[in-house]
Amino acid sequence: MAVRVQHEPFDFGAEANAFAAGRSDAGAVVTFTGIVRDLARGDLDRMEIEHYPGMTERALGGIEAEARARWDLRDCLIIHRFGTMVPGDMIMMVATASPHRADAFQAAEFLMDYLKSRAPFWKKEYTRDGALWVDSKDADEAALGRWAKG
Amino acid sequence: MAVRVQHEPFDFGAEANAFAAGRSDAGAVVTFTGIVRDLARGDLDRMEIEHYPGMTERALGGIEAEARARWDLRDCLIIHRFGTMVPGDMIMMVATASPHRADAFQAAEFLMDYLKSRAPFWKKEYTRDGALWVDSKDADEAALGRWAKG
Amino acid sequence: MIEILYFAWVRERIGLPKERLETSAATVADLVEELKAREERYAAAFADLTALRVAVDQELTEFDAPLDGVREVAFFPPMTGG
Amino acid sequence: MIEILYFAWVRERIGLPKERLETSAATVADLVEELKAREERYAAAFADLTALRVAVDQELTEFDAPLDGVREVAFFPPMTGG
Repeated sequence: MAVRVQHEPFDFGAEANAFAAGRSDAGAVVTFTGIVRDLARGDLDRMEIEHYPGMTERALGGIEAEARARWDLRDCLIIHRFGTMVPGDMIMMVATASPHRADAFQAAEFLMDYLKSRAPFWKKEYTRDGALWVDSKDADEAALGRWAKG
Repeated sequence: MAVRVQHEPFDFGAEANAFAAGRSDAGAVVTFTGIVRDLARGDLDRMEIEHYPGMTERALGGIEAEARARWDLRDCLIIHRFGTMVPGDMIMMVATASPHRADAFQAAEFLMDYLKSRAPFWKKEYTRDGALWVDSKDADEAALGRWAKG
Repeated sequence: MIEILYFAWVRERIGLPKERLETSAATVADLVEELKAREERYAAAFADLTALRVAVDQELTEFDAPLDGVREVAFFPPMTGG
Repeated sequence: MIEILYFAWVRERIGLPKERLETSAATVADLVEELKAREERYAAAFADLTALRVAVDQELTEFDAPLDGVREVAFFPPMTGG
């Protein structure tokens, strides 16, 4: 179980391998990786991600604890970068390990939905024409609804 | 887009990195990895996976094509091993890349559900007490139902 | 001539992975009856068809599928990949 | 003394990342009114509260949250992580 908030790049493949290596207690490992996507018109120069030190770690830790309470997870990893990134750079990853593939998938989706709208990160996109803060999406907020407890 | 059916081990991390590297056309990459899980009583000596050469490649190719038709995927990878494996070994992986995280997740789950029950692989578990073919699970067959077209 | 393939415990029960057969069976079900009549090991393997799956020319199908023009028929238990 | 933090365009609009304030505001909403009354840049930043989120002592909360015993209040737009 680990949460890392960092400026430096991370090696997705190495993290994924270390997470899954020799895991004979959990047959299912799911990863999600978020990558800086270029804009539709292909002119994204860079993205800057600001965060709220202290609250970020608390929020991610809380989201991870909630996932572990809801699903049968043997391990869970969240890595999220802040700072300057260019198209193709990896922003973040989550990984889940469970004996059941449905649990591994659902927990990873839950982590992503909460992380998108409840972890204090803000993205700003820089193009030749200027800079714009990325708007939150109604769809991201709506995605949280499916995890509401009955 | 690739389907590989092979006897040799694969390097999950290297495959995941190669799949995700520099992908500025798709911000979301999901992977699933299946690992040989030990038995509850901890005495799995090895697992042997038999497959139907020819049909396996056809079935996986068909499942991959169906996923690409249903979701906005920029890339898709399926690797499945056959032969002898021990607890902790990686059996297979799928990876999906999409501009939308919901598409990447759903396509990966779809690939897994179909692969579990529609690709011609059979697992046999060897313990000190003997060998047993793994039974198919009703839950796996049921999981296919959610992808039925309306 | 049709090539018939067996996998997993069907292969073990019948005792061979494949064989070639001259048959006038019209459907997979007819072919199964023909095989069951041959020897006890076939009768044992095909005793419960609900526990079996069939592929014709490498496509999953049903036991009432016609065999006209078919080159390859495979019998096996439900699949357990992934 | 309460520490007030601003992030993203709220920080840019107000022109600073954080400040310390002696306040008798009872709730976050009262604090917002007090800030808006200070200067135009605050009024501009807090013009539409539906576009803002607030965290009190690093927990997301609502604008009617009490400030009693609180050490840190943060204002920012909806989050866009992941």
